[in-house]
Amino acid sequence: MTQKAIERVRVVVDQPESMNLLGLLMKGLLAKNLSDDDLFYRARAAKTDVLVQAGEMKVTLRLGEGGITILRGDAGSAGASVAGDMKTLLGVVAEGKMVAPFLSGRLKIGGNPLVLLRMLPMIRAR
Amino acid sequence: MTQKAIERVRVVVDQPESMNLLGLLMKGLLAKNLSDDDLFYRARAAKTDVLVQAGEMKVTLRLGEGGITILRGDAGSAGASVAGDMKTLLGVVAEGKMVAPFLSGRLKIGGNPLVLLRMLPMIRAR
Amino acid sequence: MKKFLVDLLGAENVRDDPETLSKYSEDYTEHEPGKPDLVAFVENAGQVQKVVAKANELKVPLVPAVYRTNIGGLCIPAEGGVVLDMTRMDRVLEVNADDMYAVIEPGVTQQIIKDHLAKLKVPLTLGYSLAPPWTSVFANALLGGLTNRSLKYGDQSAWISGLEVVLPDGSMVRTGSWAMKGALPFGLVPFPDLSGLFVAWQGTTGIATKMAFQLWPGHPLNKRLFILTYGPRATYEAMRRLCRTETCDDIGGLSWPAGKMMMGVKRPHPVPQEGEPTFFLYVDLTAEIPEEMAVKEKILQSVLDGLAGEGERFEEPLDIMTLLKVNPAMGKFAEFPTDLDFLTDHGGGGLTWIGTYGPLSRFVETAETGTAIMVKHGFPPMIVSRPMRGGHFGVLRFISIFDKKDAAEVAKIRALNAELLLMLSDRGFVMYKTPIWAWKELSARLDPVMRDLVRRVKGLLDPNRIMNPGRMGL
Amino acid sequence: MKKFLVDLLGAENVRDDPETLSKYSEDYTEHEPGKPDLVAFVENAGQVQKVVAKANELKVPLVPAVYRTNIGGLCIPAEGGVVLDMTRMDRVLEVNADDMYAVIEPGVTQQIIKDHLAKLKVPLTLGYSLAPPWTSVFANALLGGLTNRSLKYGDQSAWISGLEVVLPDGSMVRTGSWAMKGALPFGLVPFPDLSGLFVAWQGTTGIATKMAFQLWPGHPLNKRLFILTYGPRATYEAMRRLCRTETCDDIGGLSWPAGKMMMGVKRPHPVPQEGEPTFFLYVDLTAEIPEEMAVKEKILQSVLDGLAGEGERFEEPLDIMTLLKVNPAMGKFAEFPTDLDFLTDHGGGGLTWIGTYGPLSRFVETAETGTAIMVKHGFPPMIVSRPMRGGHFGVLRFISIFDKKDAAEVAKIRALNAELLLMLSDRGFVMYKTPIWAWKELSARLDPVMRDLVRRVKGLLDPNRIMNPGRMGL
Repeated sequence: MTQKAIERVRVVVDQPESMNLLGLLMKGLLAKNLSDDDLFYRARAAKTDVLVQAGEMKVTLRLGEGGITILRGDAGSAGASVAGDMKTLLGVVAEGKMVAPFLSGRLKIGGNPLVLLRMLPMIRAR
Repeated sequence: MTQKAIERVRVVVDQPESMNLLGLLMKGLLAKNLSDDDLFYRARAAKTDVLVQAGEMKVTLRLGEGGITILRGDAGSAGASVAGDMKTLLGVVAEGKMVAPFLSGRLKIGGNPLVLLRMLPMIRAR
Repeated sequence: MKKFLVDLLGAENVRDDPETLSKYSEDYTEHEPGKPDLVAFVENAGQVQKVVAKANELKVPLVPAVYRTNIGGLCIPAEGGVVLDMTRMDRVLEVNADDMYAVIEPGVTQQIIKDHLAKLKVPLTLGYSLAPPWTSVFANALLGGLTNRSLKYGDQSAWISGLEVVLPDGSMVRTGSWAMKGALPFGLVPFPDLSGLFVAWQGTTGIATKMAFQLWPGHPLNKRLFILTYGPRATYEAMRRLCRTETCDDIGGLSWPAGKMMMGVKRPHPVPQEGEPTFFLYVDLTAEIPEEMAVKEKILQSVLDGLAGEGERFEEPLDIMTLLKVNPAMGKFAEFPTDLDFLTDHGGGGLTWIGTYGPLSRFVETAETGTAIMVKHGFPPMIVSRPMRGGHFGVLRFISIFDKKDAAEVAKIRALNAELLLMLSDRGFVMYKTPIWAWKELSARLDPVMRDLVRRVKGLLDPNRIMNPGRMGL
Repeated sequence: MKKFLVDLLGAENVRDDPETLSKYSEDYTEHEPGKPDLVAFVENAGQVQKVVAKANELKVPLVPAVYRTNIGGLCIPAEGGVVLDMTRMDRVLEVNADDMYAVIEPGVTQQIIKDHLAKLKVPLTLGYSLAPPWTSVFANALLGGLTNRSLKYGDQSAWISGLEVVLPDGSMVRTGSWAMKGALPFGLVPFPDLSGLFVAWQGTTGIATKMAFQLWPGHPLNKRLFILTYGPRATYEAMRRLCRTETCDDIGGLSWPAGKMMMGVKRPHPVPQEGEPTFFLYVDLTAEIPEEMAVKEKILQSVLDGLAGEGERFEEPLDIMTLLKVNPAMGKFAEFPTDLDFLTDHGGGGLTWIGTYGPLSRFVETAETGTAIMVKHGFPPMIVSRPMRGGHFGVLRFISIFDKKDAAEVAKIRALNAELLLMLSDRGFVMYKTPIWAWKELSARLDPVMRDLVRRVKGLLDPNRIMNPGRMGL
């Protein structure tokens, strides 16, 4: 995470003391990834929030003007969602494994799949 | 080993304090097997001594009137011999595995094979 | 005493300026400060002997100290005197690669020995405590602390294979096989071994100046897995069953606040969020060949499957290297020793715990009760636990951070720790690295004949009561 | 004293007839006989306390004894007095299957505990010493002896997790976590532990009446392999490398006379026969699942292959079950504890050894030198050896049988053992279960400060010198 990136795109956890583990994991990932702020702007072009669910933990990623806010739970505003068990979701994130888990039903995708395709590079660990 | 067997067929180690490990192992085996004295008489019908070699250890089995004497080394009197490494030889003894080791060259047989076939039941653990 | 010390050590190594005395009068904990009269820096065992002999003559208390990270007020003088800082005695004197031991001085830290072994390229390793790199290996062993190889090899005092100790009269003794002329320090048997007179006594019987301790074979393959679990039973039942397989090198059980704090939350809400896993099991596996690693993972999975069949919930094992890719903060658990800045550098400056050893059969209920107590006092229930000595016992530790400058919070911490200690003692858990306030509680529960024997041994060794007086009721 | 004992224990439990006194005045070894004045049989710890208190009052020596199979004259009175026979205190008081320990009395033998665990059907086990089934587990642990699980878990004293001891003043103390009210005897940490005041002291500091000791997980799959080797380097280098893999449960190294004697040769010729293997390695492997066993065998084979590539010679590993089929005498090594009649029932009645602990790096040269010494004295060089505590040290033991009635042979044995002891001590090997004659040699090599400390501790605990006086120079 370069100094430059921090200035441009902020990743904020809403109420961090009450954030679940998924949100905190995502925070680290996003903060690292958004040193490349193109990833953020491409994702933001989808113009919607995204719901991420791992096991029973949910967070909503809200892409706003200056950055991303991570909200605990389902904020009811997401135009797309991705859900799976922890390992499957980390597979998506850490290794970009999306198609196979989706086809086998381990990964559940909701809403507009094109939105998710825009988001994926941003939540993909590198 | 029944009391009856002990009376009929004796297994004697010649100079036990200088006998090698192979001879002592054979002693235990033979003493156990010759509780069935038919095995002995059938073997004795071959009318010759047998040389057994495991690794570099050698013993000569001498089948006499009242039983078997185990002699250290090659007594020079054997009409048949069997040799191999320890594991192969124990395979013969413990599991009757003879043909495959022979064909693969791990078991070396000398002299009259018919003699060995007569001997085999006697040195086969059961 | 000061003149003697200055003559012996040089003026620059004898300090009584207010700043130094103040620094040495407290540690991370809520322990009452206690000022030394002097702080002296020694560099070798010969100096230690001379200082001890003089202190004995003048009846001046001596408090041995190294990095003072083994918290609990262990190095805070209870009755003034001289703090003997041995941090500079930091040499690895020997590594015997053939017989797998090292001889070290008190100031050898986890990082120093790790670097030293790496430099020598010997295929040997040790365990590391969950403490910063600058923690003294020596002190942790002497205090009966633990490491991430304590499951296999016992608490770190069990790795000591010989001690060199300066007795309170200034004489020097060697323990274990080392006491025998010409013998290597390979172990504490088969002699009458008196190492026990110096281990876990908190410096009240002598000052150890050298330690031989066992190193262990490293294996070419290593894996650290994290398993998110839901609840103490899933966690501790898995821990116990895994112990029985004897295939794991380490099994840690951490409650969710540990993870959240590692990921930057200063003070997580005391109650976990809906649906989130409440514990992490982390498991170290090592192997000589890939097939061995595969077998161990298979056995691990079958233990988890068995428990899942009984209704316990687990997420699938996650490789730490995967987690690390996702969130760099997980790197704090990727390799030991690790910098625990999230515990030590949180602004408030306070860090404390009640750490106990006890039977694994009582972990579930005790963790639940301890959690309730911490929540009641308004603290996130951070639990760190681990089986030791093959699972014959384990450590159960309740950790809190707090603001040292906030008197009300310090009072809350004291009340919390007192309640935790009582609860744990009632369940047969025994506190280690015991602060003075806690010793009073423990002492009341101690077999009176043992208590008396401890006092008599203390009297035999240290009749002038110069060695860290006031600790452990001595 | 006799009247007191008769009143307390009943006339039938106090003996001073010549036959009994004679029996208790010697053991298998060449140790000088020493007659007790009385032999008393006790049945519980309360009786022990009363006897000790009275003996302390009257200053009568007490020699605790159980089966007296831990030879070396350990139970032969050096200064008369009462032999306290605790053989009848043979109850397994508790087996805690959850926390893996047992609480036993001194008279519990290897067979008693084995049968007890089998009856309870708990999936736990212990190690067995290479000693007859009627050997006391308790005594072996107290004396720092070893077992066939000492590679993994250390000498048997390391398994002690708590002691109940009658002190010389008749008071009773508990050690380890057991000293804490309400705590299970799960271990010796984290307290100042004084178990070391009673372990390996040969009864000179107190009489232990109860012991909590650790049991270990049994595994469903077990295999014992014999590897015939040619020479000490092949044997001990394989042993060391196998230790480093941490895959073996036990590794024994026995020289050829052990095999020959087991197979019925009373006194093998001291020099091996042409071409015969001179050592046996025996290796215990255990596993949870068949794949684990296969992996362990593969690792074993690769260690042997590596050494074969360096020119060392081995026969392929043989399963003990195969050997057993071939020669029933091998059954003595198929399952422990085992009846060692070939050592004990050979007519001459004499059995002795010099057993030492020392570093594995010195095993090759030391075994060779010891062999030469035994051959020179005309005895077959029977060596029994084993790595312990993961290979941090090991046992190297030179065993002889002899005819106790043949004075010339007894003299030869004394000369042999004295020479072996010197040779071993010079190489840094330390004798365990030390007879009085050997202690003199060891004592001269002991750190004088430690020697003095041992004496001071003895003086503190036993000022009237009633506890097994004369042993270890005390």
